[in-house]
Amino acid sequence: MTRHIVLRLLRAAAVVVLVTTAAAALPHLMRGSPALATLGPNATPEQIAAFDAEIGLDDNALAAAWHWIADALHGDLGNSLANGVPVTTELGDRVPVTLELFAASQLVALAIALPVALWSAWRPGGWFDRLATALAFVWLAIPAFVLGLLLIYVAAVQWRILPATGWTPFTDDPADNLRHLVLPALTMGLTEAAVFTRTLRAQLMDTLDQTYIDAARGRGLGATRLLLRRALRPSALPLVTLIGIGFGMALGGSVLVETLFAVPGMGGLAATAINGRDFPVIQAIVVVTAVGVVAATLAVDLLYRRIDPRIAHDHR
Amino acid sequence: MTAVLQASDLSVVHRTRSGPLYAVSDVSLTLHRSRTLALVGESGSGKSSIAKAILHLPAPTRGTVTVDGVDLAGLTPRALRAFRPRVQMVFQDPLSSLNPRRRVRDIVAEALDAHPGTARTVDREARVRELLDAVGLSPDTFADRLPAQLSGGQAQRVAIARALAAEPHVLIADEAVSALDVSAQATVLNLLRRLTETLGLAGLFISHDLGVVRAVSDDVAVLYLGRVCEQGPTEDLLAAPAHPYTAALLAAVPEPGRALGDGHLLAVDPPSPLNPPSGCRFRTRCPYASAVCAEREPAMRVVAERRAVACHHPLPPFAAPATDDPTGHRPDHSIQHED
Amino acid sequence: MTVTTPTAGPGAAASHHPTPVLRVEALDVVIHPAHGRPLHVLHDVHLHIDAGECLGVVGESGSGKSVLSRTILGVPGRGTRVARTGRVRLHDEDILDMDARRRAGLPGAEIAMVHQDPMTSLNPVVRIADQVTEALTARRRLRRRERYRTAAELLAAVDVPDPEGRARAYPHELSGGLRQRVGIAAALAGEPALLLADEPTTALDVTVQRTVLDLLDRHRAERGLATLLITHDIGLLFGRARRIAVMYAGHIVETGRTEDVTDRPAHPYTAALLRSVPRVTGPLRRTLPTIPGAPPDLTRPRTGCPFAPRCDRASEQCTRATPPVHHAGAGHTASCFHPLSHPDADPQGASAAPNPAPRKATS
Amino acid sequence: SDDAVANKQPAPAGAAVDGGTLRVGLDRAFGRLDPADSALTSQPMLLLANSLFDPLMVNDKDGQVRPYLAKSFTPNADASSWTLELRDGVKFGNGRPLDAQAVIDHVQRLAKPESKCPCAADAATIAGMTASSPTSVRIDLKKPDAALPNLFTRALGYIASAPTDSSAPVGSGPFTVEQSQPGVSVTVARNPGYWGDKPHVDKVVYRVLPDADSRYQSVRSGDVDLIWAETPTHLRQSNTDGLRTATALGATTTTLFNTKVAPFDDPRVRRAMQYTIDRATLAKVVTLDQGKPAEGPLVSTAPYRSATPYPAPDPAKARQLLAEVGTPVRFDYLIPTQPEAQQRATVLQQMLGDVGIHMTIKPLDIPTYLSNLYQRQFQVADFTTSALGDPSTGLSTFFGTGSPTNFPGFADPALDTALATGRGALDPARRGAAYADAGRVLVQQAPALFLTENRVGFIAAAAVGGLPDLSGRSVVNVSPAALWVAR
Amino acid sequence: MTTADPTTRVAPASRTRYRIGPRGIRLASPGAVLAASWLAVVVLAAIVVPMLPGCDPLRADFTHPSAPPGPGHWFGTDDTGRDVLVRTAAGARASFGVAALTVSVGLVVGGALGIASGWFGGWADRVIGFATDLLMSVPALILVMIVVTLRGPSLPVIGGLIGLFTVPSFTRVTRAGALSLKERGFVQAARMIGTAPGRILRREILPNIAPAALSFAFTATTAAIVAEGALSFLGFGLRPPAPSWGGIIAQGRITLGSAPWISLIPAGVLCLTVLALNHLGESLRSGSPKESPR
Ligand SMILES: Nc1ncnc2c1ncn2[C@@H]1O[C@H](COP(=O)(O)OP(=O)(O)OP(=O)(O)O)[C@@H](O)[C@H]1O
Ligand SMILES: Nc1ncnc2c1ncn2[C@@H]1O[C@H](COP(=O)(O)OP(=O)(O)OP(=O)(O)O)[C@@H](O)[C@H]1O
Ligand SMILES: [Mg+2]
Ligand SMILES: [Mg+2]
Repeated sequence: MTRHIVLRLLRAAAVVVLVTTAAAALPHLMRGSPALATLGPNATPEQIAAFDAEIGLDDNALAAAWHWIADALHGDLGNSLANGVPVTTELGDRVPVTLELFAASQLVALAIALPVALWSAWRPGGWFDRLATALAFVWLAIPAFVLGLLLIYVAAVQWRILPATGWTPFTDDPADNLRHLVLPALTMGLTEAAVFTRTLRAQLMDTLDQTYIDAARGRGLGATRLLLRRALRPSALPLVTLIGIGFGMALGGSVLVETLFAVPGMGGLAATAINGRDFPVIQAIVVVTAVGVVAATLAVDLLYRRIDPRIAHDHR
Repeated sequence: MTAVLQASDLSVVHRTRSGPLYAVSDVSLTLHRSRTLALVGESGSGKSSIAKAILHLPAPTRGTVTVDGVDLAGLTPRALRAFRPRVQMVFQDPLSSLNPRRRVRDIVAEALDAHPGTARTVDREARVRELLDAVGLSPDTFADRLPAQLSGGQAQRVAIARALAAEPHVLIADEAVSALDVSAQATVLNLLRRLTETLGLAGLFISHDLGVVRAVSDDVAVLYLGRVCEQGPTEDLLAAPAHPYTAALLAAVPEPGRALGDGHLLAVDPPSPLNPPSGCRFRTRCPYASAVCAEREPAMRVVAERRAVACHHPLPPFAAPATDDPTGHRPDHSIQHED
Repeated sequence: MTVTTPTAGPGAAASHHPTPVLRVEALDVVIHPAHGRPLHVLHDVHLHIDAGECLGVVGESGSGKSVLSRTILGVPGRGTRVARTGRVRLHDEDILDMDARRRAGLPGAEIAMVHQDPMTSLNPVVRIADQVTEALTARRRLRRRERYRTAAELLAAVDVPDPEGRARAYPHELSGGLRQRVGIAAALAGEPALLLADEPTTALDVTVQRTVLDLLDRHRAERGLATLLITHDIGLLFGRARRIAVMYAGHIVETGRTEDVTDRPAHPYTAALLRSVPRVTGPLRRTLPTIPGAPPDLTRPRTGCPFAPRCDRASEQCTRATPPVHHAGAGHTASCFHPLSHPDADPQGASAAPNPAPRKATS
Repeated sequence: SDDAVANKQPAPAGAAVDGGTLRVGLDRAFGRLDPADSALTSQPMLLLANSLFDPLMVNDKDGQVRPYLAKSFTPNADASSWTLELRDGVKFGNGRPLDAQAVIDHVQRLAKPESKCPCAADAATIAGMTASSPTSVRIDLKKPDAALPNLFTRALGYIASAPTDSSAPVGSGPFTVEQSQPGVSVTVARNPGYWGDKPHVDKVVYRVLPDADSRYQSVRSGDVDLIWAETPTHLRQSNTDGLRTATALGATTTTLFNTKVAPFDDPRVRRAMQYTIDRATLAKVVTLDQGKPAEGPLVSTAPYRSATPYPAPDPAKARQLLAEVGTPVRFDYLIPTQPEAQQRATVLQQMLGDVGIHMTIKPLDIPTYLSNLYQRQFQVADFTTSALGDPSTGLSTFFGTGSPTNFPGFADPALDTALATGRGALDPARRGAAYADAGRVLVQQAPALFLTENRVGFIAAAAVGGLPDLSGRSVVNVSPAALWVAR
Repeated sequence: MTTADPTTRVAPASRTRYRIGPRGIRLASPGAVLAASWLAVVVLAAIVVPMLPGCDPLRADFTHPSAPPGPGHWFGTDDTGRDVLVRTAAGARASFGVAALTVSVGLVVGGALGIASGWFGGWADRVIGFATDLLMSVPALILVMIVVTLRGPSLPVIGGLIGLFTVPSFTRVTRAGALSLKERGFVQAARMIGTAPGRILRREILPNIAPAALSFAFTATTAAIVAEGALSFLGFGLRPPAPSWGGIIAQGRITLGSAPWISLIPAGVLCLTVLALNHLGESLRSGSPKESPR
């Protein structure tokens, strides 16, 4: 068990180191001169050299990565090229926004997916199941960017009930924060709801076909208790994985939704940084996301053991 | 009697997360032409592991397997592939052992197609018909069917035909009938029996069902936690088991018109193979276990003609000489357990 | 067709209680699966079980044993529609057209089931205590401590060592034999009157099988449980079931006291079944008698005796007309035009059709 | 077509309202709030810059450069030395006086390479600065420059007091920073010690909304009061959506040739393309009639502009020129990834294709595009600029021999002479004549094609008042202090 | 790019899930027929329409910008007067091009890795597992955006990269298949007969893994189309003169209020295509008879 966790941690660390190295190599990938593009045609050779040093272009990628990691361990992720703000400050501002958005979207997705999947799987082939499956299918076919557009158009422009863009931090004005949260969270959540529903339904169908469900029914357990207490937990693993990986990826932000709704989260930062070749910020985002995914994977792994005691048993 | 296959001191160790699992320990078997040896034991006793070790799929952790005098371990991968047809196996689950996407004809002909250019491939179609006939399936009806269109007994017969197509010298059947209904089981058992006799195959028949074993095998080896605990000709062994475990197995077999025997076990379940008991592995369930059983592992001992047993306290009439038990303790075989 | 019931069978009445715990009359079940054609799975099934009695039902795979027990329990398979006719009486009350709420209250309380595979019939992520007490918690809330205490008692009653510890365990931490005991404890928890045991030992080793069956016997005797013991291994019923019903393709083709049926089978199918079982005792048969052909396709409608196509005694009428009931002895009947006769058969059963000349020689 | 786009002008009925918050949607992220950062003093961001800093000089209604923070800016006879008079008593937000020394410090700070200010090149034309009195600075130039005040309308002119540590410089503007999250938003509040008129609103919140459409939807749905806009569709649609606009012809779209590479080193090829392109169609299709065809290098509202006879489309002439050249013309057309640029390129592609010129569109993201442009790694490029509103700086930056931003690599002695004359002449008539000469050369030699003048500016909610009429201006420069919100 | 992914499961319950019957996909269901017809129409249009005379997707009719759907321009024209129908058909080319490349990369690389990892186990499995871990921990969309800005957008870059990020999913699907097949009797039987590994792969493994992999390929196709659309929408996708659906939708959205057909028609086509692909993938997975008629 501990051995297993230690091995997982080592593997996770290796992943992070490799991703960091790859991220450090990014400036080397660029065509033309990053320095010229940023500094303009009047830049002096000294300015260019200083710039190259700042983004690690003067070194090979390995050495740059090493320096980056060494600095990162001291809590220094460098400064943004765009505004000179320390990247850590920038991330500190953005991560909470992105996490709030992620949490809200997952709530939306789960609030839809759980009841729908449970009802669908309980009576497979019934009218509700067929309707829900068909809807999920159609829903799944609507990309987030189309959905977001429509939501803005309908809710913000036509009905004017919700703001189209922008963000108010929760600490400033909770009510306004919620108003700004609704549309982006719906866009993300509704798209995921379809995926969640399908995943959970498929797994529930599997579970409900198991003898132990029949056995519990044979002991008089009613449908609600059967579904919630007996079937949901063994069916939860794929969903937990989805949410877990989603959480890790969420640290990188949803570029699309955040751009569309001008949410000042990590995704918006990523888009701006990429557009502006703000390499220190890009690198930090990539690495932070990788760390997030790796950590989420570990957490999911541990959660698995709580959900399904057999797994813990196998690895003991 | 000619020995076709000789397995010596086979040991199989599975690596698990909880440490090495000794599935098979020092098992030696000899298979003879036209004779069938049955391997009997509880679930998890290592029956399938022995079969796989013999087939070198993969090779055993220790021990050697020689077929027709050739040591399989000494063969190059290519030579091993060419040699493989000599030993064939039929699996427990008839349906999952047939590729659901291929027709019966192609499944049976696989051995012919896999080694093109050898003598076997003379006339594919004729050979397929011949094989299907041999297992009692009408070629016209069955050659073009897919596995999903076969019943369990038919599928098992197709699997046997596929094995026969390789012209094996040894045929292993791993629980080949335990998934079948009695009527289909009888058909397959008859078929196996007939084939070993008419084709002169050496058979290894793996089963947990003593009734079935009696119907097909000439000899029996009883396996307990990866070790052979008793061996002998089927009829003799079933008539007078020497090992308490064999006796318990036999006593537990329910049969119409037969009162259940009084053989009983101390513990219901076998111990974990990850952590087998010291000395005699059976002692935790053995009603006759004594101090010596915990200390020393009983060696395989010949107790009668072609009968061997590994027990410190074999049942009468095979009771061990007193020297075998340094404590001088005689287990009381007459104790009756009230269950 | 009528199968002997205590009231219908002359001379049988005295040996039974006036109202059996379970009485199944003329039960027909047709399954309409989500895809594919409907299957006529049970045909005109009659049986009854008294309190404290064990009825063995034996038949090959697909003969409808599980459907029978599911129908009685009232838990049909998901995703299929099931059409039933006939009557299933529990203590003289028809549970097929009982009001749905009351019907839903029966499983676990009045009727309980032990499943075939202890590995799959326990929920891997739920502690033993919670599963064992399901029959109780389905009806009223039990506090955690109470649950564990009750569970430990129930487990102790089925000889599980260290019941308190096992109550906290998860199924995978138990061996196969223990798991099946847990299954039995869970079935007994609601103190049912009727226990349905659907192949309770098929997945177990013979040594374990014996102890589990002994346990069932003990509880049947102690609690006066009516038990339906389903198996495909006829030998297993010997000495355990008082009476046997032999099923073939959804029909009960023969029923009677266990010794009568095994010693003097009247139906050719029963006889063939008994012959093809390989035995550890008795004369050594190197070639086992077999039954040619395969069981019928349940999706196809058919007339006459279902076994006729495979039967070596079949005559032409067997495929056309429903076979009559042959009384082979006290409470021993078979549905057959050409039953096997035995010299010591009960003369009272001789009223049935005489043995015709066999069409083929018996193998 | 000018009438069609008349600025919907003022204002909510009644007088200016004081108080409240103005919410503005900016089109790009701001970096440091430092005039040295080119992003802050780009045209769309001047609204933000103006809240924190006061420019010394400003482009006024008629396009003329007039003093704003400065009291006066006067040249000597040959424009080689200028005297800047400052207002008395102006203080930075941090309380330090905005005096002559502060101006000198500011210019010197921006001239240093560390400032990374593109204005460093401008600053380099200054030979020396002396504070002749606390409110007076003398600026000596290396070369006479009659257009020097122009340089003080943007970065160099936004006098800021830079602290010694790394925190942001402080200006003397009507507002001071209250809260800032770079790349997201900045809130500014009234500067109590402001020297000028008190701003109407208490606060301005600037939000970064880079996506043009989101930005437009935001003003439409009332999330913000004012946005920067340059998308023709939005400008046109705003009329029907009950929004108001304040725009100027602030951007010229051009096509730059790399005159150093074949076949564009041949003026005939360039002229052939000049004859091919139908600017009226471009204006109609791409700018949706919101802009107008360019009639020469200078924007129509630019000072000293005299109409240049720009050739009318004549495909026959173009074919003839191409026939003279002989070799078929195929090239890559470098464009930045903005929808309008792509649309423009597609239209050009079709027009050029009709006379047998094969053009491949090569869209690049902006940094790569700029880097290619700077390194002259292109054949022909799409280029949009707001600098052509000012003749002196605009023309010499882009076409003067040896200028680092002379992307075409164009070198023409006649042009240089005309530009030098214009730059050195304080007399408006002489200056006008010189720039007319320059214009003629540029049209003749065609190192670049001038396509359309586009409308850029602000779209505002109906409640916003105080938006000036920008239609006569060549640079969009609005102070937030003048705006109010009726709520 | 969270493609609905086949998550590791504990119970071996899905062993017989993905299989197609003897006669391939059962196209009997009207839904599947409809889906297949729709795809056929779109693919045909993508191939044929841009080649028809007068159907140059880049050719603008400057006199009719933003014309609503009607005769002449069935789906209307965009803001430069280009025919929306023709452009949608041309956009299908780009979108399908990306999807095809994505799925090829995913299927070939992921399939090979998955089979190798499942079949060989041990070190191969661990190394491949690590590599997929690595890929999965990288924020895919962000990385594609970065590479696109650094290397420029092109079909190989975008398709290849999206494909790269579908590799782990394909690996997982095929690995699970190979792992369970390895233990299946018929594969063991083939090894026992001495069948050469290549032949086992061809005859026994691939045909049985293919349905699952192909079914997932449909999902991956839709994911690729949507991902490319999102990239285009953000300005990091394929660019003119070869716009993809995402690009066309993004371009038309500024006129959503005044000329909604410019983005809504391609958006509708995109949604329908994704729907059709999903449906076919699903039929492939579930429309097939179970292996054993129990
Ligand atoms: N691949 C494996 N990895 C780890 N342990 C294994 C593996 N295969 C078998 N074992 C273990 O080895 C022991 C012997 O297994 P084997 O399959 O040989 O038993 P068996 O006698 O064939 O049982 P059964 O009657 O259930 O088929 C068991 O404890 C089993 O759990
Ligand atoms: N839910 C269902 N859908 C379709 N067919 C079913 C269903 N349940 C049972 N059947 C069919 O009904 C017949 C009887 O099934 P049943 O499970 O009762 O057989 P059984 O006697 O219990 O067999 P076994 O010994 O294999 O358990 C079989 O042919 C089976 O395929
Ligand atoms: Mg086995
Ligand atoms: Mg059953």
